[in-house]
Amino acid sequence: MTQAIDHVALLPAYLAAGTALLALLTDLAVARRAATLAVTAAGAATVAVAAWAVGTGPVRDTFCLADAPAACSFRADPTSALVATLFALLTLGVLGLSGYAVRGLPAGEYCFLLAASMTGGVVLGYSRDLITLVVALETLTLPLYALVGLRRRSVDSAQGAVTFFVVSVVSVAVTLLGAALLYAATGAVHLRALAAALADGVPGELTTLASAGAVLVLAGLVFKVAAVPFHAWAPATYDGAPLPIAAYLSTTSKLGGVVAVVYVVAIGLQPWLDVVGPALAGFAVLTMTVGNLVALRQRRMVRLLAWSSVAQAGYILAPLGAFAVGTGRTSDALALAVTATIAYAVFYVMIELAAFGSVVVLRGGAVMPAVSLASLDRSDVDGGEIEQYRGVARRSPWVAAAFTLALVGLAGLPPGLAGLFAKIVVVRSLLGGGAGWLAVIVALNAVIGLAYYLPVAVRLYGDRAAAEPAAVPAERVAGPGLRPGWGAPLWSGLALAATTVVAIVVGFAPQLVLDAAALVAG
Amino acid sequence: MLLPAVPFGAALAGLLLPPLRARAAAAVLGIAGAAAALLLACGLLVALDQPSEQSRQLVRFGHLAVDFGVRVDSAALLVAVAVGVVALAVQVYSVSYLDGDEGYPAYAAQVSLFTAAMLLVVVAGDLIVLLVGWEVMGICSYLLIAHDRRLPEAPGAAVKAFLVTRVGDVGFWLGVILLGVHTGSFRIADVLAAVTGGELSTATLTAAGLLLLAGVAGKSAQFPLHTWLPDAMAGPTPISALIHAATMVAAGVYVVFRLYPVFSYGDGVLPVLAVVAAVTMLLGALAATAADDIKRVLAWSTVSQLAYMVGALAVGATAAALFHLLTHAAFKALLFLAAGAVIHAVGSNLMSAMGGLRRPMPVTFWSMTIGLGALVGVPPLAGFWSKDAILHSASGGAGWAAGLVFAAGLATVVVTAWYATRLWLRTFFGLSRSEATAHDPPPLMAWPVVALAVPSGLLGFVALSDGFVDRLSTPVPADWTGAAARPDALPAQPVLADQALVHAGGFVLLPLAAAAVGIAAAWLVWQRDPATDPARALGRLRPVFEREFYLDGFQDVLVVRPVRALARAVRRADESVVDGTVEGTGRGTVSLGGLVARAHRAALPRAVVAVLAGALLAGLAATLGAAL
Amino acid sequence: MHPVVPYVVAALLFGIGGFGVLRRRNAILLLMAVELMLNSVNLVLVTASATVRATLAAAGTAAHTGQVFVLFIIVIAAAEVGVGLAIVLQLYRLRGSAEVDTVPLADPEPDREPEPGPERVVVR
Amino acid sequence: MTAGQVVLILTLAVPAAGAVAVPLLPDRVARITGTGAAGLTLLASVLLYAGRGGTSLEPAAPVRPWHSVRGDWAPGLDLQFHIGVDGISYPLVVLTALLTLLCCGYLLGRPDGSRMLVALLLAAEVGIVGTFLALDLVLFFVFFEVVLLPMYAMIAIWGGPGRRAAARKFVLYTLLGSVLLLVGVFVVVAAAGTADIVALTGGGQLGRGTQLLGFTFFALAFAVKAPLWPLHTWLPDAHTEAPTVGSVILAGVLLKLGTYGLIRIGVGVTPEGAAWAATVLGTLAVAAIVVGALVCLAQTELKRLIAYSSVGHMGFVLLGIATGSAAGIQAALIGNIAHGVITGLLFFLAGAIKDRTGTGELAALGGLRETAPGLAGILGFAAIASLGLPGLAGFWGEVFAVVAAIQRGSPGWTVLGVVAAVGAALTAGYFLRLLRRVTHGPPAAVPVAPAGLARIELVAWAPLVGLTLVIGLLPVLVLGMAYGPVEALAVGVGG
Amino acid sequence: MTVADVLLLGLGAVAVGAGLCVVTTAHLVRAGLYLVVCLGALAGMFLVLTAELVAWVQVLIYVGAVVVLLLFAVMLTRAPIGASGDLDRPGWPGLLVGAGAGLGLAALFVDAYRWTSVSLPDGPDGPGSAGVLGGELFRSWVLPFEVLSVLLLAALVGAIIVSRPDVGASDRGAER
Repeated sequence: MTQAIDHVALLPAYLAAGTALLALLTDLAVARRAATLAVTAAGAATVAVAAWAVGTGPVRDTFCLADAPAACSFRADPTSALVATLFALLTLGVLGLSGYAVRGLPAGEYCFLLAASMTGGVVLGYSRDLITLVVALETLTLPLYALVGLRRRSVDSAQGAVTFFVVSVVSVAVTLLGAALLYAATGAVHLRALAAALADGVPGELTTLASAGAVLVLAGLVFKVAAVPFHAWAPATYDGAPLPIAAYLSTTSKLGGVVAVVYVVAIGLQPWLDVVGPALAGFAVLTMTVGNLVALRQRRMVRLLAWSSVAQAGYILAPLGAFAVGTGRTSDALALAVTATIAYAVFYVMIELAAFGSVVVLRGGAVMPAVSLASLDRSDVDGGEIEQYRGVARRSPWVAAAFTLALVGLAGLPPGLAGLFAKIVVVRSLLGGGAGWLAVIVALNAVIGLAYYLPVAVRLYGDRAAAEPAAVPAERVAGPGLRPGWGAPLWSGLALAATTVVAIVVGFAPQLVLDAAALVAG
Repeated sequence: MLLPAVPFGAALAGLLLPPLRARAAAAVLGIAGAAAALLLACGLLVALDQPSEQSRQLVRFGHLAVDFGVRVDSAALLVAVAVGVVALAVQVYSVSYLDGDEGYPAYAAQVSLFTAAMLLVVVAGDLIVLLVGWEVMGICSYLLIAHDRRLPEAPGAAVKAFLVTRVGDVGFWLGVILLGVHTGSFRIADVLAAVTGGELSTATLTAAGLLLLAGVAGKSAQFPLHTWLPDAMAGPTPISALIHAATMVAAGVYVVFRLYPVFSYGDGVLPVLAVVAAVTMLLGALAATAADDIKRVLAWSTVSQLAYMVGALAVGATAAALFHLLTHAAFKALLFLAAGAVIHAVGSNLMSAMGGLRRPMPVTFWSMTIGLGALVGVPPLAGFWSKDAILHSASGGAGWAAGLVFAAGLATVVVTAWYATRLWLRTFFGLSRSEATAHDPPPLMAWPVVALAVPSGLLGFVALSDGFVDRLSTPVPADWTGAAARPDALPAQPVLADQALVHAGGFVLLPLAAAAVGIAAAWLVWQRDPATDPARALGRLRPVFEREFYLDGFQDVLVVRPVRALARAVRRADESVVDGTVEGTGRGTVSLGGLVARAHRAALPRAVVAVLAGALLAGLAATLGAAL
Repeated sequence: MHPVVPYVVAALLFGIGGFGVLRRRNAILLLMAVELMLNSVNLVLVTASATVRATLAAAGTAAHTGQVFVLFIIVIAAAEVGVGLAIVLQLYRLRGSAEVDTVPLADPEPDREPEPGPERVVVR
Repeated sequence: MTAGQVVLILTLAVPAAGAVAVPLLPDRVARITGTGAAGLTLLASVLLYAGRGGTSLEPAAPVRPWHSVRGDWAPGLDLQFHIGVDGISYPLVVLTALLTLLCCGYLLGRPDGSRMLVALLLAAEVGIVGTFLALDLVLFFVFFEVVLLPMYAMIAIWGGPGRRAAARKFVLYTLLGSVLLLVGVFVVVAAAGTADIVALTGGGQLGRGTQLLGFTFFALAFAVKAPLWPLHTWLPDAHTEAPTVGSVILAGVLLKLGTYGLIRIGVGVTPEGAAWAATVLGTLAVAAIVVGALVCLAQTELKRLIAYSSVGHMGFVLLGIATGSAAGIQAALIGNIAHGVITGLLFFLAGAIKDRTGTGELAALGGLRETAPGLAGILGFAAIASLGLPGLAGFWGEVFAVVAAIQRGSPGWTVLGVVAAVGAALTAGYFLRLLRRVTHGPPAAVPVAPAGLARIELVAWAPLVGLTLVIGLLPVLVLGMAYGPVEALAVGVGG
Repeated sequence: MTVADVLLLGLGAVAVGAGLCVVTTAHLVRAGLYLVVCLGALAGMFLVLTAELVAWVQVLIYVGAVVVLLLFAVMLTRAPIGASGDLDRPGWPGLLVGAGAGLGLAALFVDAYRWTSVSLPDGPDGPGSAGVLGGELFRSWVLPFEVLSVLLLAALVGAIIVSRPDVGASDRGAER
């Protein structure tokens, strides 16, 4: 019988893929960098609206198994809508930030790859079975291999790409092995069917197989979030990649990892959480501590942000780990933990985008003193040393203010209310779930976190030591052929402003995020 | 209620309002305040027949209330009058004594503040208010001692004075709190009722008594805490007269007088009092014999006279003690003011620079003679009556304590006579050793001296009138009922009843003889060689007395230096240990971060190893976990 | 047929693949080792799809899922090898050598001392 | 919305608006608007007293706020915007408003005062007043954290030579404290289900175990904030390096957050915990008094000495709280206000001396009486008030803390009381040593630039001097309104 | 031990041997050839396990395209034809983890399946035939299939712009 495909549910996925193709076509037809950017951005916006619209509608399921209708591989419920909208908005944000970088890169292909990655993300949001999950994750990650290596004249970028590629491939192999073992033990690939199979007991001898499979799947997925044993790739890749791509990596691809982990743990392996729990809790604690400790010693800006995002991943995993390790494993405790994770992820993603946005705008504009004249090509600008950011506030106070707000938000202190409420959500869920010790560890890590966020923020307002060369005047850097064009500063500034405003609004009304995240229990 | 308020208002006005800082205005304000207080006290003394009490609640801490209470009775008023008189005299005297000093306005205000505080202590109805007055007096004495800018050792003396009294005050605080806590209220009437009513255990009473005693010893410069008084002479002389002769030092005696049941009910407190009194009497007198500075001689004599009063209290002769307090206030203030005049004229404190002032300064000479006479106890003068009353009650008292006080008293009479004559002779007789032309002090300074000479002369006769005795009796709280309930605990009680202050008969001769012996001895020694200091007769003992039995040195070594060393040690410990741990944790975390960062400074394969090893370990853990 | 045989073969292949990945210095050989690991996963899946159809009655229609999964994995692996080789060649072009263990993870120079000297902060 | 509620909201809204507006305006105008905002806040806080009858929500409730505003902010986080003022928090709010107004005024008169500093002052004021008014545990935590960064910026940007390290230590230490508070708050909220202080006071819903655990976290957090002895090492550095205005706010009001928190939440929400930890807290408080006094004796720098004196004074306040009796808590309350006023004045003076002579070292100073008589006079007054002279504000807090300790009756507590009294004597010791070094004695070589007192300085200090005297003579002003709530709290702890 | 078992064992042995050679050989090109042998053996095992379509796809894509690609890469990086010594890093970490993983998994499987035997499925036109799989694929797995197309396109575009630095970067000239 022909499968009744619910095309309305698939609309966002279609639109996303359409945007990708459109990007290529416009680049072919119009061949103007700004036009391609604009089209892709419009596409991303439409996807966001569509996903949100579909989300408000009734829950739609397609591609369901014949015999077990509950186990469908594509489910458009409010959670998926939230995730898909987030992916679209983040891609929109990153596109905005690419104003500077795209001048040195092939705009058409750049936009296409970003749109393809967005498609992977959107499909990931809706996927409810292992195969679609893995495929979507791959579609999300593969374009990033190319994008990371896009700064074709710098060795760092090539090295970053290779690191990212090799570690990612190995992790995918581990995930697939885990999925294979689970399939071998339970014969189910759909998450809900898997949960049912696990719930009514796997035949005696296959239990060890299933548990090994579960943990291996988790290990592979947790690689995406850059949890500690699998985090070594993150700093090198972020530093090597062009700035907007580093932003994309630390926000969107991390969100993808979180969503995947949440779906697999919350829906798929729910009956077996006592097996998976200790591993998750261990990952969370290790990630937090190592992330924060190493970040203390970083000299380069993007590497510091990379290590801080590793630490933040620890905070994101903490509620899930606490729930699994904690005592009361009732369903509402699970809802509490999942809501906390998603809420923290949403807060984190926004603040991180604002942080990277500020770095992009600061590095892009002629504010930095040590922008080497040789590489006139704006795309080659990397995160640079933290020392180069000294005294930036005098030249561009608003951007420096946004950056400070973002840093303080990441540290979780009041002016950055979003960060503060994120910390409160995590501690509340930890103590609600009975894992008091984990709450104390999160608390101590927050203190270490501030120890490295604050010096950076203060250096923005530090005064320029006389010895350093004065800032290269803006017009000389632009050079004849490289007119900044109306696109670059306007787009990036707009994107940064939008993200900061959203961060502030959410800061004052955290309940919006909490309501959206609360729907995830489904 | 008004009594302490008036000088307090004057003090505040003088201290704060800048327009009034002009000299004349300040002087007028000071004198007016003192005079008003005196008039009020006299008025009340005359009008009042039975003790009146009013109080208004100030604040309530939990169920312990503190109320601003005033309790006025005859004894209090008498002391108030004395304070008023001396304060007025000092205010007038210092107008001319400090005519060159630009700090005068502040000085005058501080004196009025001091008078207010003293009056507050005298009429206080509540222990906490008493404590307030007590401490404000301490601070005023600190401010006034340090008043003289030119004198280098003045600030040090002021700090020493305040700190030593403050150590005593700690005991006073604790005593007051102990009493307040156990009786449930700070009102003196309630406390006394509770004490006599037997609600407090004797142990608490003894503890409270001893603690209060510490405070009194501090304030009235008794044995362990007396070292500050001689140094306090660094302050201007009128201040020494007011604070360190008449009022503040007497306050301690007055407080014991006021809270007498507490001391008498606590067993073992009175004997301690007696011992302290005896020791201080002798100590003060002997140290005075060797002192060369005229003001230090008077200071040591104050210490020993106070010991007399404390001794009287120890043997239960409260009325005699109070009577001696009044007379002592009068003649000691007189002596100080006169000494001030002499110093003013000669320009130096040391007796070795004086001599032969009899003719150039007749007024000062005669007033000084009356004062010294009263101090020694020459019959017609006030000192004789009060000292005789104390010695009589001491001799009549039961127990070894009274005997000790009597013996010490007699010995001190001899020594007092000796140093008084020595001072008298060295200052006014023999050839003048000072080059300055001595002359009588200006009228403004002379009148107060003369004014004070009158009471030190005639006060003795007042004691003869019978009405005087019952006024001095211990303030019988109106609701003091349960006296009969504890007959055995009231040894001192019967003595109080027939407090005949004046009694003729053989007994009077003994102290007179002792005085005569003292005077004769001093005269003989001086006669042989008028130029040198009779103190040389003491021979080897002289340096010992001069250095005041090295007590000051002991105090410095035993208390001051160890505290300072402890402070340095604690500071070093606090900064290195406590701060060290905090800084240490900070540095530790950063270096740990460095360690972990170095572990990451490797090539790509280490990352892949981490991934695979991590997966392997997780898998193993899970399988082993599931298998178990 | 006894499923344990192909399973053990797959396990050994995975082990060898892992060993190859960690031992080889040249990036391309490393990719070959990764291919080995992916193929071993394919083998597990195919064997599982065979055994699952027989033993677990419940997964009736899902019997072929294993093989569908294998198809997808093969396609993904192919795509990844394509991009992977492009990246390795770029590294080769820029660095002259495709050696994996010369790719640094952290920035080489020593980490900064915690706090540079106090400097005056100027804020209008 | 009764008038009371409007005024209540204004006390928070006006400084917030000021903090936002001031950086945007040109320099001079900005500072004037800032001072205006601070003045308005003071007016609003004073007006709170009117209509005290107020809406007593639940007559039986131990905490009866005079006015209270309640609104939902983030139910997902148990966070309600529930603020209200009552007898315990009212004096502290007025003190904060007054000190901020004086600081803004002080900056107005000075040439180097910058508008950013005024903005930060107003921001800190929002945090502090918010904490005092918060009647919801999570809201208390949020405002508790709002204070952190403005103070850091104040010290780090306008501070003395070693300000960077001092500011960093201050912010990290205090953040550790406030993060422990967060954990404590959610230990209680998770157990009780609600975060509303009015409902939670008295510890009704909480089991003994939760109360003990909760109190341990609260005690640690607040011990860091009101420096209890072992956790105090951030205070001297922060005070020495902070600008004059910063140290006034830091000493005057920031320390009170800790003690107020201990009273309102430590004793209020988890009374059994407070009773259980009373002796430990008492011993540490007395240790703080003695160590504070001893270290001051050996101190060589003026502001550091005043900082350590704060450690000593807060020791008395914490001793009062530790006793848990009504008398003790009232002694703590008046001790708080007195310390705020007197140490605020002391820091103003220390700042003035440092501006004039350029150094804080006691060895270099001397003979201030000759060179700047006015300044020396006020410094003498402040030092005497601070050493606890009866008749001035400092006395009541100290004596009745000792009374409360002795009232507990057990020999241990009596020993604590006695040691505290000895500590008070030591306090007198180091303050007089300070006076002898700074004011008395021959004038030192260091030139004292403007000898006389500037008009602005007089205006800034007069209220503080007046308040010290008035509170000293009429303590009922501060304690009158606190009898009811304190009795309720004490009953909880069985005091 | 049925015929299938014997075949599986034989092909398994070949695959494992070839795998080992791939990993240990010092000759770059020879490693590629061993890989071909290993994948071919695997394809054979798939056939035995009645997964016919998968076997052909394996042969077609892996052996045909992927290995050829790898050999091209070897050629492009001008690797020496003969033996080259420096191909391997210190072996012990690899040995440890590889052996651990391999033996661990093997133990896991042995423990899970012991020596149970399973009858190979023999549906009407072969269980793993193209028809059945195609039906299955296009019934419930259409979405991943479509997403794969995007993935492949992205891989193509990515590979092109990464490997050719001149494409798209020529902005120094006129605004492209």
